[in-house]
Amino acid sequence: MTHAPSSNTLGFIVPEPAARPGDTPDFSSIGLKLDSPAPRPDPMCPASDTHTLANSLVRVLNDEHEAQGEWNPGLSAKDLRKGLHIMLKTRLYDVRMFKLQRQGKLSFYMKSMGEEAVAAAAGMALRYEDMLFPSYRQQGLLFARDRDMVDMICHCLSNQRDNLKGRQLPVHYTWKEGNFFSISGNLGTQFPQAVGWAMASAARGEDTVTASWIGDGTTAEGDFHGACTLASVYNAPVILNVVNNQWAISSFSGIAGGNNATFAAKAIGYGLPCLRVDGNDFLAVYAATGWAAERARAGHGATLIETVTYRADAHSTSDDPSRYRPKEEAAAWPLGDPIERLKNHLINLGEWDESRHEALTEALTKEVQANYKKAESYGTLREGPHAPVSSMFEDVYAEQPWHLRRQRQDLGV
Amino acid sequence: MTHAPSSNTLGFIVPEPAARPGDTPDFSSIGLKLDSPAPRPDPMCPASDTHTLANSLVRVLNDEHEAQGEWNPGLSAKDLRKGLHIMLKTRLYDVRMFKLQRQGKLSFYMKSMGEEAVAAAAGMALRYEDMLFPSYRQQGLLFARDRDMVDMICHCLSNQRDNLKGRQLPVHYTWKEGNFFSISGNLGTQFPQAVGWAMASAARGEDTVTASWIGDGTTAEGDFHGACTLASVYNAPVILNVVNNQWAISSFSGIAGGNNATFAAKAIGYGLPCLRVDGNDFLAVYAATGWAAERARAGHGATLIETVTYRADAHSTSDDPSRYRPKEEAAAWPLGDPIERLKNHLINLGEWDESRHEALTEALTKEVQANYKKAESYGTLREGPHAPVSSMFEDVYAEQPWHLRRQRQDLGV
Amino acid sequence: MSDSAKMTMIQAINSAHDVLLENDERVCAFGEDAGYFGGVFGCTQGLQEKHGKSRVFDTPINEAAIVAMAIGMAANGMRPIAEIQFADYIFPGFDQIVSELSRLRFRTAGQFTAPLVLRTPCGGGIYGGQTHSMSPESFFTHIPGIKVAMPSNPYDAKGMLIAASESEDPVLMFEPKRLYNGPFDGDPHKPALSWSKHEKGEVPTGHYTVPLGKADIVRKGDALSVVAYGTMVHVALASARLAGIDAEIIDLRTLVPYDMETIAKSVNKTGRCVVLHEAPRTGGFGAELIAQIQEDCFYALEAPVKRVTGWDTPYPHAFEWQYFPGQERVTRAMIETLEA
Amino acid sequence: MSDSAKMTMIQAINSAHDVLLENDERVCAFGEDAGYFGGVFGCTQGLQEKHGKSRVFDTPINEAAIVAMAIGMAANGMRPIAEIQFADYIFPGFDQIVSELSRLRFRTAGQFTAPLVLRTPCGGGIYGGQTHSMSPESFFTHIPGIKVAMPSNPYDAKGMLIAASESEDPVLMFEPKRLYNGPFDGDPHKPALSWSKHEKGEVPTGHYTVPLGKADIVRKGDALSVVAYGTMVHVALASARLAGIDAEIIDLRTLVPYDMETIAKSVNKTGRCVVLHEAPRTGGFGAELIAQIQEDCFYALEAPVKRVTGWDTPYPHAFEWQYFPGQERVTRAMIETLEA
Ligand SMILES: Cc1ncc(C[n+]2csc(CCOP(=O)(O)OP(=O)(O)O)c2C)c(N)n1
Ligand SMILES: Cc1ncc(C[n+]2csc(CCOP(=O)(O)OP(=O)(O)O)c2C)c(N)n1
Ligand SMILES: [Mg+2]
Ligand SMILES: [Mg+2]
Repeated sequence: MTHAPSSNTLGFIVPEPAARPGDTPDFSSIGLKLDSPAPRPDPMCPASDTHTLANSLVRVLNDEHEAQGEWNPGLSAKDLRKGLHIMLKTRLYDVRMFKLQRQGKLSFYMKSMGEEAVAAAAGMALRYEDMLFPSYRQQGLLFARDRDMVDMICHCLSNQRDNLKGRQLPVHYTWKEGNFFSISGNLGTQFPQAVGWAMASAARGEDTVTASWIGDGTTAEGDFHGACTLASVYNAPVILNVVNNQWAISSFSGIAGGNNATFAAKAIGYGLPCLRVDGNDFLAVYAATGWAAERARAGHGATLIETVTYRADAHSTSDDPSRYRPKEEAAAWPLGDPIERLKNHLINLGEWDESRHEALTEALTKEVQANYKKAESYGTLREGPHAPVSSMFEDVYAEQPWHLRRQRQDLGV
Repeated sequence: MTHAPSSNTLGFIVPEPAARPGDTPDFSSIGLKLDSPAPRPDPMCPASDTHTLANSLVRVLNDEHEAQGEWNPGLSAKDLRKGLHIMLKTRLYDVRMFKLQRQGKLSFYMKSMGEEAVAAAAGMALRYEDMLFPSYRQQGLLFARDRDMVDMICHCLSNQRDNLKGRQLPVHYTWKEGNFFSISGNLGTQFPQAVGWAMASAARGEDTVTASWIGDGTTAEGDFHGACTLASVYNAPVILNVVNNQWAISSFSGIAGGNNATFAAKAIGYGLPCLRVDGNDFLAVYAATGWAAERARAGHGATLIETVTYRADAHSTSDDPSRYRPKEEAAAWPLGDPIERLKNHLINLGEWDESRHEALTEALTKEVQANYKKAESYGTLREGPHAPVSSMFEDVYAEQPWHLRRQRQDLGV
Repeated sequence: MSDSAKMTMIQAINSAHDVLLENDERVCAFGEDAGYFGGVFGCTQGLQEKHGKSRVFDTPINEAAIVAMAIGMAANGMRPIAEIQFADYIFPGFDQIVSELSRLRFRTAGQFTAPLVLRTPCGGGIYGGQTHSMSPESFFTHIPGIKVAMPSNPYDAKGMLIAASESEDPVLMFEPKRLYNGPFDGDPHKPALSWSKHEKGEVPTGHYTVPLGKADIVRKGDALSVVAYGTMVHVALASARLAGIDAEIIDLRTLVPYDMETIAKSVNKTGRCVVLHEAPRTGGFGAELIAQIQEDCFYALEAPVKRVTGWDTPYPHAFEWQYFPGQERVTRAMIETLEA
Repeated sequence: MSDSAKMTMIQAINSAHDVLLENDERVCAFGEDAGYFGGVFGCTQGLQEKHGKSRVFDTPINEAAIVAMAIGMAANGMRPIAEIQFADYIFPGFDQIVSELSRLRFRTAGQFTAPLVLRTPCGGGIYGGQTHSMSPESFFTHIPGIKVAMPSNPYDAKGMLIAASESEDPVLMFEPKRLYNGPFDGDPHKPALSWSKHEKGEVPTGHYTVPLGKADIVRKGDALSVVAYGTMVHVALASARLAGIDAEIIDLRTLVPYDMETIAKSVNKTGRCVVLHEAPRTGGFGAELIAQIQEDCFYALEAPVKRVTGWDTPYPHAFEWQYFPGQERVTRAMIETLEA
């Protein structure tokens, strides 16, 4: 994928995606080698043994929906169905919440449509004690850890049951009991923090692992570099995931440098091992996460994982992707849809069928609806009730200093 | 060089240099492959063709002081003598200035002893119109461009002839006429600025090249990553030099990640070409700089060059290296001394001899002394004269706003 | 005389870019999503298509690199206008601003300069939560070497942006995003107003400037002075009108260097003053204004100068209107100052 | 009662680390050159050898990563004390401080907190030029959620550092490097003084705390109040003594939250006040103090509150003593305030 820039005229280059609105989607340039499956090195191997994987793709599910190759984690049908369940729940939850935002019930929402496998599979491959530092597009981790959906919605509604007391934008979950850190609106900041967390775990001799996720666009931030440097230098037990869903907001991965090298290849300069994974292949993400976790848990340090996927819907409720990319691009994405692929795999195995799928879809749709109704009974952003207004002055410091007390009094609360 | 960390106990690792004060110097771990000379790819090659060079070493001068191999730039004896002259001048200037700081004439000083080839060779390989964004250890660039030494010393003395009006620490030169940008005390900040400068040159269709230098320790800063990202994305005509002199202040290159990958290897993740160069080999640095300049000038974008060298003296006049590394380390450095090597090469060629060398040394020593005397006649930091005190309130803005005028009046100047 | 048209603040900013790009080939504009898409608020929409990809383009998501690239370009003869997508995200670029941009002219004794504009939407009122609502201007007013501005309407926004780009100094322009599509007087329950009915929504289509460093007295009055900028100008106007207070309201427009002459003249006349901003109180720019006002107008002051500001907390999503210093608090402060 | 010894400020800070590392296994200390070498000023010297490499260690040169690592560690139960080599170099970490460290408790409703200390040498007086002389405290006093402190002597430095590390809040501690080896009263021509002859150079060797948020009246007086912190405390003391002014001098010690009670009591008594800092004037912390003083003590004030500060320029290498707000300027401001 690395190549000499084609221009030899002067002037700088501003990379352009292969297709803009009106064009035919074209993924020929993104360098997916689907035919030659990546080998699976020993998880304790030297980092350099993984570096050829930077330009290949870890896959388990082939185009015939069969699980194959060295990376096949050999999950039970039960676990496969659980994965499907989590992904489908994520999607249906997203669909509903997005709609509710359109109806004015939430101020804002972000879906993870098309990339549900990234969070669902990692969530299942990690232990519950493992610490998660996600970005705003891994809500699937919460479902993988069975977080109460009503609590999640209450957060998104900023109502009186919101465990963040109305302080955060929707989708910016925090859930300490679930070992799920606070999602920041600031891109990339959590990546080096995750390394610090992992170092503290290691210092205590715990064998827990910390995992963090950022997007392709966010790899350009300085904090990405800081995280990789810390992780490499201190050999921290952390999994650094780059979710390459091809787009930032309106800018494609080439604006982050993705035309000139894979995101996985960034590991090489830190001497970190890397895996580049079919992010729409639940089994591949599961296997890669497991590989990195096993390595980290054994004291062999960090791994950088690039999950190659596609953001199939808008960036957020504030976005209109049809203004910068072809509408048909999602359908043309060569790695398919993660839910369809796992579903077809289960059907292939004789462990699932269309009617069960329909029934599950219906049940989950109802579950989401019922949970929303329940959550709404605790209030909404516009109507309340919220946490008491005076709570706005709390938790700035452990104890309220005089100036905040004065300000609270000034507001009369 | 990339390897799996050897520990498999828990706890994080804090890398240690091979030798501390009292130990025998040991450079066996730094992975210098001196025997297998690096091949020279075509300067217009795909970036990936250079990536194996990340783990080798571009050398021209062998241990017998012969110029050999594909990278030999074939310089004339005159140019070789010029190179030697620049390096020797740099060293003797440094020695004298350091001493003067010890005598209280300057507030601060930084030498580039042991790594003079880095700046001297690059300075000669680039065109005068090419723009330089150096760090504080490339004073050789100024000599390569024949800057008036009296002006340089006047700056270091902050006297009335200081072209920076006493505003900057010694060594933090600026010299616009020489296409030499302002040296910042803040590490790494100039690296992405250099890319912006290069983009502006390119936008105007100029074929000038911009070059910047940072240290091994500084590669850890976010700005390093920003610079590489910009340079890659926009295909900017810039040469990004990492001067790996093995040490930051008291921390060795391993604290910047240098134990796990070479600094040249960082290019791979950006899809940039890289060269890893024997930084004490004048001819190798010259050739590598020329390669990158030719590539950039032709519109093929940026190159990352790691020059492997050794900081043979203290970090600055505020530092005492014997507290953190063996005193004998410089002498044990496997790549020798850049001046000695070029000198011996010239002697080998029959173009130089010991007595000419001695004469040059003496002449330059006198030149430095005479220049210092002359510079001192314009004042010193402690005694003055300086720029007028009122100049302190100038150049904050293009025009002095009311509040600075008031402040100036308040000071009575 | 040039033609004029009704413009929103977004359109006015867009038009300023357009005029600048048209008139001066050194001008270029960039930022995250600022190229093909034209910015998440549309401030650069259509400009890439019109002026070309090397003039208006997308950047990687790295605010430090954006500022640094702009510095390098500006030092090398260009006139970059860089957009930081939200003011809340300017901080990765803070070091480049404090340590580099602001000092380049000084530390090089004028050999190198970086005449560039950084513009960024700031402020609350759109339920953006704590990461899309900040008013961080005060962090920048303490940096010698940069100018800091915040327009409150389309006319000023365009004129000030052109002035900023033509200035030899680096200028940081904060754009109150709540004003982008219409004036906002602090009452979230009223239907949104439109710039088309506001006199400052009438904007010349061509080139003009609104000078940096000059405040604008947007309402004459004798009872007390109100110093405000950005959204708070509109809140002040509405509060004074509704409460029937004879306030003189000063739209500061430029924070560094601020127009102390206009402020002092007003305060010396009225003897009373209230200072407003949306940013948190402690260490906010209001403190600077008050420190200078009490120094320069001490003997004219009949009451302490009050500040009405955001609270010393992050901007809380659910308590947007309890956080925002709205009409009720502004009116109360004016009355207390009058009665003190 | 614990023993005490003569200590410089460096030794006192070192001793605070030592006590903390000894008492609490959650404490660790790191920074650029802070491990094996013990810091460029020696504040952590000998501690790696004594407490081990996983407790006291070197970091890569990336201030953002240093802060972020500290946040992650603190959130995960440790008590990091991170050194930023010079306050001038804290800005690459500014985003992690503003956007992350300061808000973690708030945005998680207390689920996660980051009780950590960032400490960094600040201020001029050592010919460090513009990049080793800054007093950037005011950038941080505008950040809700962090405490900001600046001790002026060894006793306070140790006691405050221990208090900071034991606090549940993140604390940013600025250490005036000009005070590291001895008190400095603003007169560069006098031979350097030593802490060993200063009463605050007598420091308990064991554990004790100096509470954050409490100012110290270092000199009682009735004619006017002087509010200062860091090096300026010593300049104020010398100026008052030499000019024979009956000044009450307050060493603020903690800037956020500042001890307004002590300040107001003093100003209400004296009716006159001067505020000092080494940082540039515009938007400096003095502005905050004055804004609050004039609000709380308006009717007691007999003269405007003056500021004596650094100028609104970078710290110029050759004009160290023209920049530094020394005795002459401080004395003049006191006299003008007395005569106003
Ligand atoms: C520091 C910072 N800069 C800019 C933004 C605005 N922003 C929010 S999401 C986004 C795009 C992120 O793209 P990517 O990293 O690919 O993640 P994805 O949304 O695709 O999951 C941008 C620019 C931000 N939140 N924080
Ligand atoms: C942002 C920043 N952080 C820290 C410092 C302090 N500092 C000055 S030089 C230096 C070491 C730099 O090492 P390296 O990059 O290897 O360059 P070298 O001195 O070896 O040429 C440090 C930490 C600084 N100047 N700027
Ligand atoms: Mg993305
Ligand atoms: Mg070095």
